[in-house]
Amino acid sequence: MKNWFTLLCLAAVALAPGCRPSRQDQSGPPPSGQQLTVGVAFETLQTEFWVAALAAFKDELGQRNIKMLEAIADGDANRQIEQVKNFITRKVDGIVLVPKDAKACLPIIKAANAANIPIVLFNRPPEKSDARSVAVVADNFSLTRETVAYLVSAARKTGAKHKALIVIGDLGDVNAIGRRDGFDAAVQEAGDLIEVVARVPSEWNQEKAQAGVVNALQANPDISFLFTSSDFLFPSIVSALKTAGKYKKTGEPGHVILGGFDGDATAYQMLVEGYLDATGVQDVYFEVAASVQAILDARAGKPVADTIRDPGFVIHQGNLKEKARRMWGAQVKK
Amino acid sequence: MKGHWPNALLPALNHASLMLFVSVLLGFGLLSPRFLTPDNLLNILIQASSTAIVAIGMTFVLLTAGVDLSVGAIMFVSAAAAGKMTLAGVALPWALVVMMLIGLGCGAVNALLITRLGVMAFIATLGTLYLGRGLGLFITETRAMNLPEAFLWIGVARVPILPLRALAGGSTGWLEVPLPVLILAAVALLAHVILTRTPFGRQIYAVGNDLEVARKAGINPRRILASVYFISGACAALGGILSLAQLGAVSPTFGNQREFAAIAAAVLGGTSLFGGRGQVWPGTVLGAILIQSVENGLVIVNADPYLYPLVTSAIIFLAVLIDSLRSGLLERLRRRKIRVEENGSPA
Amino acid sequence: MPTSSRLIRVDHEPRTTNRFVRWLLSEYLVLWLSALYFLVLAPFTAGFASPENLTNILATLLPLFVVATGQTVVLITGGIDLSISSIMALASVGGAMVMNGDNGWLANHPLAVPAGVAVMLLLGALVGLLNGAAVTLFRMPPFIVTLTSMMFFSGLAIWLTKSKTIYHLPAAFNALGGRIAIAFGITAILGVVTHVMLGRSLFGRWLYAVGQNPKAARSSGVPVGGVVVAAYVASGLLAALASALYTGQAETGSPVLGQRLLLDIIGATVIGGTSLFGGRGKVLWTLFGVLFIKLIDNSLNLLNLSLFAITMVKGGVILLAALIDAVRTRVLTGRR
Amino acid sequence: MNAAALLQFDGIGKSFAGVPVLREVTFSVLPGRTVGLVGENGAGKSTLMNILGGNLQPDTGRLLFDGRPYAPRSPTEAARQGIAFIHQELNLFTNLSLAENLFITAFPRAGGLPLIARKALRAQASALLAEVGLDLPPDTLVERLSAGERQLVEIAKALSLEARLIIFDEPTTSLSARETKALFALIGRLRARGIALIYISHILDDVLRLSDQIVVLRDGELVGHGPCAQFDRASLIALMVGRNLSQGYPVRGSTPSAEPVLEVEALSQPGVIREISFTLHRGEVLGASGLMGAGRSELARILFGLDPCQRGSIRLNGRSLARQSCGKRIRQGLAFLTENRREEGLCLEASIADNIALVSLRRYSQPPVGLLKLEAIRDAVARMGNAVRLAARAGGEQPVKTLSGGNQQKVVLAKWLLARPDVLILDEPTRGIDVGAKFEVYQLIRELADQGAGILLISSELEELIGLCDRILVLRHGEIKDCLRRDQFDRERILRSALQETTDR
Repeated sequence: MKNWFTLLCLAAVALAPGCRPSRQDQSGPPPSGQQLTVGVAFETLQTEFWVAALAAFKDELGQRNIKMLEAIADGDANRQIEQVKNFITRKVDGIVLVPKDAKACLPIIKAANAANIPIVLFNRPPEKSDARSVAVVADNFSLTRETVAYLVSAARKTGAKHKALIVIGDLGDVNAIGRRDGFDAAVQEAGDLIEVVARVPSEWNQEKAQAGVVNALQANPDISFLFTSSDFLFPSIVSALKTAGKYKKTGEPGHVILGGFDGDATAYQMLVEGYLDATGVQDVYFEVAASVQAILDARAGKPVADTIRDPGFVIHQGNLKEKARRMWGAQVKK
Repeated sequence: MKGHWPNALLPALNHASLMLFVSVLLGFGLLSPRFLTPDNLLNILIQASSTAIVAIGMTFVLLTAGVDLSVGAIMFVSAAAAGKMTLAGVALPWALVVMMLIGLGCGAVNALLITRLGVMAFIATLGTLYLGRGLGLFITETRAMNLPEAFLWIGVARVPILPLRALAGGSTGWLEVPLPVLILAAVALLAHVILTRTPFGRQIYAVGNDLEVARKAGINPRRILASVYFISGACAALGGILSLAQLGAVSPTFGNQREFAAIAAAVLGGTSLFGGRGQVWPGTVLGAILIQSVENGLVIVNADPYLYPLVTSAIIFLAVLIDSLRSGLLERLRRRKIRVEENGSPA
Repeated sequence: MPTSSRLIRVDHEPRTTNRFVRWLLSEYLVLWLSALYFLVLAPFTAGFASPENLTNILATLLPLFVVATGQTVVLITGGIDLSISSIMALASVGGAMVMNGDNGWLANHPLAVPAGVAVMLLLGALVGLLNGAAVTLFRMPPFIVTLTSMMFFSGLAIWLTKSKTIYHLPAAFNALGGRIAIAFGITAILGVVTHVMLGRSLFGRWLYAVGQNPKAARSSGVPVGGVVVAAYVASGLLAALASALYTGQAETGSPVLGQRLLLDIIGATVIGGTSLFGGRGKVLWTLFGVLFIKLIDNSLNLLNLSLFAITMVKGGVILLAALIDAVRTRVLTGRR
Repeated sequence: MNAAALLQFDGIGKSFAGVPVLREVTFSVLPGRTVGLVGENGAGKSTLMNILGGNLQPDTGRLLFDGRPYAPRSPTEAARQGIAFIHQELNLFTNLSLAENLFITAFPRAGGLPLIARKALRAQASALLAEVGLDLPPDTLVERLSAGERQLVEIAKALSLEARLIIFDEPTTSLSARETKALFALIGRLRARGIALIYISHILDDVLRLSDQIVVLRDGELVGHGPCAQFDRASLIALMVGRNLSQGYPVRGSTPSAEPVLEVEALSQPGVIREISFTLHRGEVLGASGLMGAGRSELARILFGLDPCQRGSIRLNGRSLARQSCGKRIRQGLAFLTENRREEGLCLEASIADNIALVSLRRYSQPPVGLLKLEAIRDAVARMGNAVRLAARAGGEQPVKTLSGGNQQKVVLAKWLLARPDVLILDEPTRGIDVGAKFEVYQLIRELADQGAGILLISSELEELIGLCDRILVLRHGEIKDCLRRDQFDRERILRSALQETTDR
């Protein structure tokens, strides 16, 4: 009991000096300006995609003169809950959330609802529930499916049968699973043409991805069709292909049909150089703009759809020119 | 300790670790004809080289009854710095030199904390683990960096070492060995010689066995302890170089959790976590290779991705189990032997 | 040998100052540090001291404390339990499989919640039992035993769910972790019970004896093996309970629950003052350690720092605490 | 003042926290001569030696080595001067080989390289080993050596450093008779080489036998100093204790009853003991004599359930103990004071109170959850503390590791007395503790026996056995070779049956 007592005492003591200054700060949106504050809580910054997205938010909010608070949960669902609660504590005017996963965010949304703060789930949909939120999402499953479908069509043109390899992401990550399922769906339709001979779990880790691909190529030197659940793994995959001497441009003999997801700078480069056949691009700028708009609308009391779909798009040699400007990877490059 | 079965069992157990190793190789070999091909075995070596070198450094630390949790972070920091430099146009050799220096620097920090400021190794290196990761993230701006071709060259380069007649593989009529494997071999050899043939090496064992006695005997424990953390830091950096050479990119997860892989490899090789017992060759090196073989084999036989952690952990557990049984048995036998000359001091 | 000289010095040292030094330097140091940290930061950190935030801190502190308590018990025996995070994941998944409203074995059954919790605890105890058995029967190093079981059981958890997180848990269950009052109640009771267990029970004394000198303990009739196994089982149980709280908080059974908590937990325990070499440790200390870590985490988030800064500051603070501890022990031994 | 002196202590004084532990100690050590240094624990011997070894610096007075002032700041410095210590607990690296232990700081190098010249190492090592008469390959790991052999390695180490003064601190405590004999022979050879020796021991007979000069310390003061001939056992003890313990062993109150308390029948464990049978009666002190390694401690460990046993029966108060854990046996009334209190007897970090209470905790715990009656425990501990005349602060909060050997042993005794055993097995209860404490231990043993407990006393000091026991068993090679009643006691006969060839300590 003593220990709890001490703890509570500590809290009590702390309150006195603590509150005053924090008040001051919370009147932070000064009386003069209508400047709003939006809290942006990301689950991770481990890949360029998220970095780009965060940057996009900075620009978007900056242009609209909205103050931005950021918090990165570093992959910890419970820490994320804490962080968003912090936002709420600081009376932000809107919350953008990249949840650790689709369901863990429910209590967060409820908390936001309770505090009557509009909350947008960025890029990852919440589970259906009575919690009110706006989700801006690119559908991993269908976009991957589209992308792979394009790769399959490319494979058809070669006229030969293909042995396929998929690099799977972290088995604990819903996106990875969504993309894996999208891939499976697409290749099953082409069962006659594509045989999946290797599934490499990368745990979103370059080293494992690289080793895995090398080993897979070792086991099946005739692999001619490769899809990675995220473009950020390309560097290691490319080096693996190089070691096996199978890194060839499209159309060259021995070319391995390459596909990815995200549309990052590496992928853009590879497209330009003609090594990459296609990648599924999430339209970050669309998603960001939509998110911010959704928050403003909600504050203005306008009706907002509970799900805003980012159609995304498959970018490939064919449509590179016209799509490049909407490919975030291409923008980052510049 | 009933009857005589221990005496019968001991020889078996003595080579059990090796037998396990062989049986893993054979097992995968049976499952897939491609596993035991020279190319694939070479592959395993290349892929194991990085972890093996880090684990060698770790062995030095473990021998002194310490631990270095910061190796993964060290890999990350040094790699990140090197990446930035090469992207900024610095020549590869210089980048590599800087990596090694950073490795030594981190080792120095650990050494300082542990030997001068008297912080427990576990906590000290836990702290530097966080510091290192944070610093790395800062340098990389938490995004992946793609490195110039030059790095990959280290990974793929093959060095002809001896002319060969009938041996397979060498197209040029020379037996060629991939550079990473060569580096691993060199490091392993060097470490082995240091540990077994130099006063410094033997004093490491002495300190690990009993620090107080070592001090009384006139050894300077601080010097020994400090130097093992330097070594570990340098090995981490070198391991970082080899991973980089295979990846050609630095991602924010680079080197993550490598400390566990390294410790596991060392312990698989029979290194005790309580100091004073263990060796780099064959111990640690084989340990690292064993782990890598399993990972490799699982891919080769296209196993269900979900099985990976299960199989890997099971095999590590098995290896350590065997080792413990063996040492337990040795103890019993030794106790009986002693009794005759001396008061049966408790085993 | 300096023993006799030391003896003399100790004997003639006035006891009170010795006591005083101990009390000031050891027992409550970390608590004071936490308080200091809090008071210093509160003025500069928006909302750090706001009631809501303090409740947040408390809410996230509770489960961490529960699992850290288990870790403390194991550390006292001179072992270490790295498998706690995987136990949490496995229990979370297992419990959710039983309870969830969609395809749970006891979906919407009145007994779903008790059964689910029972399953979670059972899983925790089971893993703990395996750890303990391996450590005592085969005399394997705890570090490796629990390291491998960490890999194995977290892998198992992911496999069982095929990576899917499980949701639609009974509201009654979510209340466990979600309703802070309940969570607090559970944790408080646990804390007190473990505290008493360690301080004033037969088992507690045995734990310390085993940690200090297993041989002497054995020859004094302490069932060493049993005690060690019990320690790991206790750790498993507490991890499972923490998992229940977390799962309730997140309202989902997740196969990757607590994956990143491991080092935090051990760090908190050791910063509290529990020795990694056994024989020394207290629930109270662990509470302080956890409080310390949590305060830092929370404040760093509030300060709106970027990830790298957070990571680095965390490392720095851990080192700082360790340094202070090192200095403290030096002072103590110096006084001796 | 002695010009020829190799080492000269000149008015050495030292005090801790204002409490003097050495006062004006002055004596000298001649080359090729042995000085016996005796005194109770805490008399200042260790402090004096720590000063000599450079672990401590004196407050007053000075040291002269070779006529030159000598003030070592560290053990290494002392070693460099040629002063070597052979400690009670040996300072060897068990995971290294003999050779490596000998040269750990001075390996022979191969040419200019930092590599160890293995051949040279082996050669030099075996030369040294030969000098101390240890016939083992230099590659043998130390962990495989017996205590005696390790002792010899230590001495070889001293020789390798060209020591001119060697200090032996309780060297024989863990040696068998044969090994002790070898050691003494070696000491003779060392003297012949002109090496000066300081011999510290509680076994006065050894001191009297080996020394040229004897120095007696009490409470930090030099109370006796002179050629060996001036002293005998009684006078030494009188000087050390400061009072006259003319008749050393306590008088027995009662005579042992005929009622058996411990019955052992045909106890056998291959490779350890064979066909051991005896009966211990209430109030009886049964001695177990024999060389180290005769199987005495093994027998004790088996009786107590620490080691397994294949055949035979053990009955305590008529109830069989077969296949029972130590815990069970303790609850049945068995108690065992192990021979090495540091390793197996005590939790050194823990407090005196916790150590004393450990065995009996069960009795003070209440079901269901086993909460402890702390008050009751505190009282019981205090009671025991007084019973064994423990010289420690009230409350017993202080860690056991800060106590002297004697007091530590008393703590272990108190621990077992608190368990109120019917049978108490004592393995070398007085090893390495000072004379005063010794006699107090004898007292306690006696009292316990008079209260009707049966006692099995294992000891290497015949005096002790003869003084205390009602009967003495003699073991050799794990078998009982002889059993003497009190009226038959006779050193010769005991020794003869203990070893085929007749030797004496």
